[in-house]
Amino acid sequence: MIILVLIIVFIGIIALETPVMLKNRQWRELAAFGVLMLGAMVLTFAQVLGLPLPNPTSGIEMIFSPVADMIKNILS
Amino acid sequence: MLKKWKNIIKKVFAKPRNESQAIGGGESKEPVAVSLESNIKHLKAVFDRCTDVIFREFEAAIGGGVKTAMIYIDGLVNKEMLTDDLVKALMYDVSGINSSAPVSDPAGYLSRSIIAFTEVKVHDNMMDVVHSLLSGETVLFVDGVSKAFTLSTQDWVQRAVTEPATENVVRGPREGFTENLQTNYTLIRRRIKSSRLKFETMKIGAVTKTAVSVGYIEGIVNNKIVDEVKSRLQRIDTDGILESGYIEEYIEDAPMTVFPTVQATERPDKVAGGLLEGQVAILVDTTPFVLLVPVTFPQLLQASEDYYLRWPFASFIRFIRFVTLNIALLAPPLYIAITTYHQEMLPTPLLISIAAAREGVPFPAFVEALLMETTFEVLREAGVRLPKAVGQAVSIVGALVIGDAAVSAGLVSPAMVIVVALTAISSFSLPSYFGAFSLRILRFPLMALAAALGLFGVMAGLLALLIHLCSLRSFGVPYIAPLAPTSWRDLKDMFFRMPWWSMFTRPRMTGHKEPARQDYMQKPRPPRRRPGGKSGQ
Amino acid sequence: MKKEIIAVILVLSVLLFPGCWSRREVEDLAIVTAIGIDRMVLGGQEKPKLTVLVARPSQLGGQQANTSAETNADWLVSEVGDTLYDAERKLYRRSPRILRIYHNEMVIIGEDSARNGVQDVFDFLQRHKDIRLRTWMFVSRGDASETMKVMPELENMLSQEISEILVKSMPGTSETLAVDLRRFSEALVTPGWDAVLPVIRTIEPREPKGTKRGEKEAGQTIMLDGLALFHNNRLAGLMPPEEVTGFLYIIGKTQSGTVVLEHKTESGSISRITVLMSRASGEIKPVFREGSLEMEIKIDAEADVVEVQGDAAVGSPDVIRDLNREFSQKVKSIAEKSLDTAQKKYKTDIFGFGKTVHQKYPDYWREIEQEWSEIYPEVPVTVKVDAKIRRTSVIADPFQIR
Amino acid sequence: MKKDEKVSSTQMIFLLVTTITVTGFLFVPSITAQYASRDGWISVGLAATLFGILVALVYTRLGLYFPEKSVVEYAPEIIGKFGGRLIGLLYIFFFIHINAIIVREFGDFLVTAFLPETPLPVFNTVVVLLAAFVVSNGMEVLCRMNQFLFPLFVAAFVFIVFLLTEDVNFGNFLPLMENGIKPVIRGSLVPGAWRGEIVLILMFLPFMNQPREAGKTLVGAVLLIGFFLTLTTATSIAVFGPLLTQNMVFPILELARYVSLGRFLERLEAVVIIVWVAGVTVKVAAFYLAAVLGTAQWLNIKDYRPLVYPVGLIILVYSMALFENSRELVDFLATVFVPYAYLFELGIPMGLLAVALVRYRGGRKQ
Repeated sequence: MIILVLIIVFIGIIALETPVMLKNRQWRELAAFGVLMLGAMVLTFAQVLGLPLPNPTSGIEMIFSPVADMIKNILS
Repeated sequence: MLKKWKNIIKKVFAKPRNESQAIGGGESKEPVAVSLESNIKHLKAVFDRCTDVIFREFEAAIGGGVKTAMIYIDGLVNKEMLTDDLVKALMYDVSGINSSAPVSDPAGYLSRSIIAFTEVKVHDNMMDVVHSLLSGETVLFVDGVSKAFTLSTQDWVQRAVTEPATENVVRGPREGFTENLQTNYTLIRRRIKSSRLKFETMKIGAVTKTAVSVGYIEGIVNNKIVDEVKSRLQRIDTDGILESGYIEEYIEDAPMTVFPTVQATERPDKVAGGLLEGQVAILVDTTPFVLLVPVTFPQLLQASEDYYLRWPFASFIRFIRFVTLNIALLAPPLYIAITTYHQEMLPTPLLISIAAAREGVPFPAFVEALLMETTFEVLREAGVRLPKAVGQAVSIVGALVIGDAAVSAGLVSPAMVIVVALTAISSFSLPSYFGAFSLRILRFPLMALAAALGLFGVMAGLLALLIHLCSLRSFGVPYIAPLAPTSWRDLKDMFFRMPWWSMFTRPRMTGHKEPARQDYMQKPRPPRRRPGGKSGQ
Repeated sequence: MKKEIIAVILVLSVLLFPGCWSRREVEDLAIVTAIGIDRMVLGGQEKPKLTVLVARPSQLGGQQANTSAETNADWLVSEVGDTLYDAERKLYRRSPRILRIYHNEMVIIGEDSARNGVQDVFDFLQRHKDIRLRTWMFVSRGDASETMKVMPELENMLSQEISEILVKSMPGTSETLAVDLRRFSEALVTPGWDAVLPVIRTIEPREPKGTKRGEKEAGQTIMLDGLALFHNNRLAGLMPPEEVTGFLYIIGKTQSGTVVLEHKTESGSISRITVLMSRASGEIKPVFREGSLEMEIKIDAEADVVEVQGDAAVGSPDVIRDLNREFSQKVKSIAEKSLDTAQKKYKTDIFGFGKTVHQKYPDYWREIEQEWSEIYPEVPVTVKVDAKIRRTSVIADPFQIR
Repeated sequence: MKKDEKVSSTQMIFLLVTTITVTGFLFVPSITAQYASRDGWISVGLAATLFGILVALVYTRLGLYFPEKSVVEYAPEIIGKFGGRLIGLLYIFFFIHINAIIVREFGDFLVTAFLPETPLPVFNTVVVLLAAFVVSNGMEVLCRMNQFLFPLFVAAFVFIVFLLTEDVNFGNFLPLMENGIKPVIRGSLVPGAWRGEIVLILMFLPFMNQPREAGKTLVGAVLLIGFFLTLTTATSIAVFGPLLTQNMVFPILELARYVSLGRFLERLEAVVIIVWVAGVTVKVAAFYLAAVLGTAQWLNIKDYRPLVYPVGLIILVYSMALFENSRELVDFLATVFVPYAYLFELGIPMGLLAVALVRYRGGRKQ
């Protein structure tokens, strides 16, 4: 059900955006749009289907938590 | 594929129109013939089966009797004037000049000496003749003269200048525009006696040839806006313009919005005021509604009366108007949102009495509101369409009866009736009838949003509305102009109406070419010494 | 522009499509106006009991409001659960409408429950989204559920009756303190400050009760009766109304209320003079005297004479001067009495002495914070009162009846 | 790129103030009170403002080397193609990530405090859609919309604070700095990171009609933000005391609920919610616009409009996937967010500025 809705939404967005770009012959824009849209669709389906998503927050936590701990130690 | 579709659409809708065909054959630039007969024949062919075109042939008492013909359209001309000033003059030669003497330049002689009309034009091709005839002038052919004289004899049945129907005032002029363009010019010109007030006229509509006039005050108005208006008007290519509403839809900036980006008014004083602030007026023949551009949303909330009342009252009224604007738009959605989602916001006793009133009402609040709002809109529409005398009575009685009966039957709760009544009265209090339209429409989606997501939905709807309003422009001017982008000095004439002597400048957006409206330091002050005071010497 | 329209339609459809999650029509709500919290032992296990008063809209407001005594204007219902929230949800089993407690005006904690500690109650009240910090708090003598059975006299609903007594009438006597959840919570969590709550109880009035004045029916009515003193999170003791006045003097919350002075006139007879408080303020100041901590309390009070029994010539400034002295003496004794009850008898720091020490001497406070509850009862307190009589109402000396 | 869109410095101040205050006033008082207790207002008011002014000066100095360009465009010019483009990419990532966090905050708050039965995706979708609507209309519309809303925010805010004056207890501020300066500084880190969100100016500077005024604009914005956040923190400490404040998730909401004017004007939390919804839409739109603009500039394409919806979808997905529960979010904000934000708000711009100072010592060749 939700997947159907999503597919409709995606088709809607693509149908809305591409004609303008095609008409104005903005190939670079079209390529950027295509890549980003593809990425967005993959992410959305992954999220909806409960597949693991690459989560930047955990990476950030890994990098920065030593710094955070250091700050905590200095200031307490 | 897109192109293909475009072509198909073009073929279907844009069939090539032949103007000469549309007007009836008189379009060929055929010169006026020397022979009277052939001229009449030509015109008779053009006006085939037009019973209201009158051909009158007679002999003029000049040059020993010349055959002449007078052609006019019955009902568009003043017949008395024709008889007295044209027919009599020609037939009896009232001028007393030697009538039998030969004339070397009959055309010049006629227009100079005989025809006692203020405005006489001489044409030498048939197309112009046909056009003049259609706009109410009388055509005079003289045998042997390859020229046609057109006399401005226009005089058709017209409405007198009356009080405008849509914008009433208590204080202020009672005149409203009429259907006659000339009268409308007069009404404006009477207010602005300046040579800088310009009117540029063009004919729009292949069949109707409606006169459309662009008025502005040179020096105050931003020339770019005038050029933009003119070019947009020239782009219009259609059969007919019957009302300024046609023009409005062809020239507005945002065709897909519910907000009017062109202001229509019946009041000459409003137009004059707009012109003085750098707006451009578009006058259309045959309608009393004059368009003003560019217009901003706050201007739709201003009545011309605001400027005639003393400023504290005017400011107070404006404040009330902002309140009613919000009520008209938001009362039903907020009622729905609060009673179905956020009951905690109501004071306890009020919540309990609403709950008591709603006990036994079968519908959810949203359906109830929808029912009442629709009923109300229907009643209002009925009230407008019915004859004036019956209309008001019917709508009031209808509202009362339906409201009362619905409550006692338990279909709706009394609280809802109060909300709907409040909304209705508030939407009537807005000065711009056409601006109030948009609120009436927008209320329904907001109600739906309120029913779906409560206050959050209302807020989301309002934000979408705000974004939309911010993105609108009217002839290059941001639609909510003095608010955002903020112009502090223009805010003087926004929520408040500051005293006249403090509004030194014209609005920044339209009148920046000549910003100063008046001199500073005009605030009335009491004289230093009172004339009758004892302290005086 | 086309895009905008599509976007608007998208928003609308997204919203309307599933829609209406939290929607409740008003007539489907059970509006809770008061909550009572008790503790009971059920099957050898201690369980909380939640009692609520629900307003009956059809009996209040609306057009056909017939408040005939046949049905109460509010509905009393209680349920026992494993926890308080559990009990609240169990109430759903008996309520045809959904319980909503955001209009709740008061929470009444049963005496037993209060004596056992309010830690769990406190979390329930704080975490519950719908309970506001401006909710009046009470401790009831006996069980809250019993207290809440009382029929109101003047108002339609019991909750209204109680809150009106608390907010509108009681300031006229200065014998109780209106405490909302915020003040209660702040006092509970702040070190060096103990909480108080007004006590609510039922009494059997001597007046006939109910609608039929002629036949005396047995009945009960509600009254506010002093304060409940907490120590940490437990109810430590009750303070009678007369002493509450002293407590209010010290914390500077006195609003009105009478003080009766005894004055010996020149003729030797004793007059009883009633004065009505018009303004009072109190200040608590910790000081170090010879290295040890002492509390200084300074009370300023102003009052008007409202009644003279006897022949004291209150019109004379000299008499007033004497009266001022007696007035100060009296205020001081009232204050000391309540100090005595709180500090010596129940050992609870309801005045926030610890808090003032913390604010003024943070370093010293850090040393003694752990032992404060032992130090507190022994802290010497000096009360200084500056009380003045300002007016004698609309007559001066009492009339001489001959 | 639509750089012909120009906004005035007042509009920029309003935009920055709304952007930062709107989430700040919800989360900052509680997080600050956890570290600095009753001295939270000093943390927010003085320490964080000083930090804000520092970063403002850095941005101004840096931005004025290239008043027509954004950081994504000029970073390669300063430190070379590869490093510059990497920095650009990092900023795009930062904007998208922060935006996802904001959207998550928005949804979490509404679910917690407002419509608990409504699923989170609904709120997130609505706000992202509204923001997409704004972004596709461009910078001018964003600023205009905010300019319209800003007085309403201030009015609502002042209204709530004003109605609470009766309940304010200044004794709650005593004793000042009981445990020395350290907790105060610790408490200032999070509000400082919030203040640093004026990093948006690195993207928006080219839109200013008078870039020379950027310095004044930024400092003005920082001071105004400081005023609002300090007032919020101070009010909630003065009304509830530090101990209640630090246990509350949203002290400002409790403040609004606590307002009572004559027992009939009560339960004003809806005011907070309305302000919050409008403000967050502005904030999300601002970061969204920065992200989309950055992406367009990085990919060197002229019209950013086609990127609006894909980027919005990514933001939406991550707003739901980033955190498991509401406490994870607050914990992230209180700890890891600080160094993470400081890197982008202070670290990278400082580095760029240092290189620029050395390279363009004699003035930049135009």
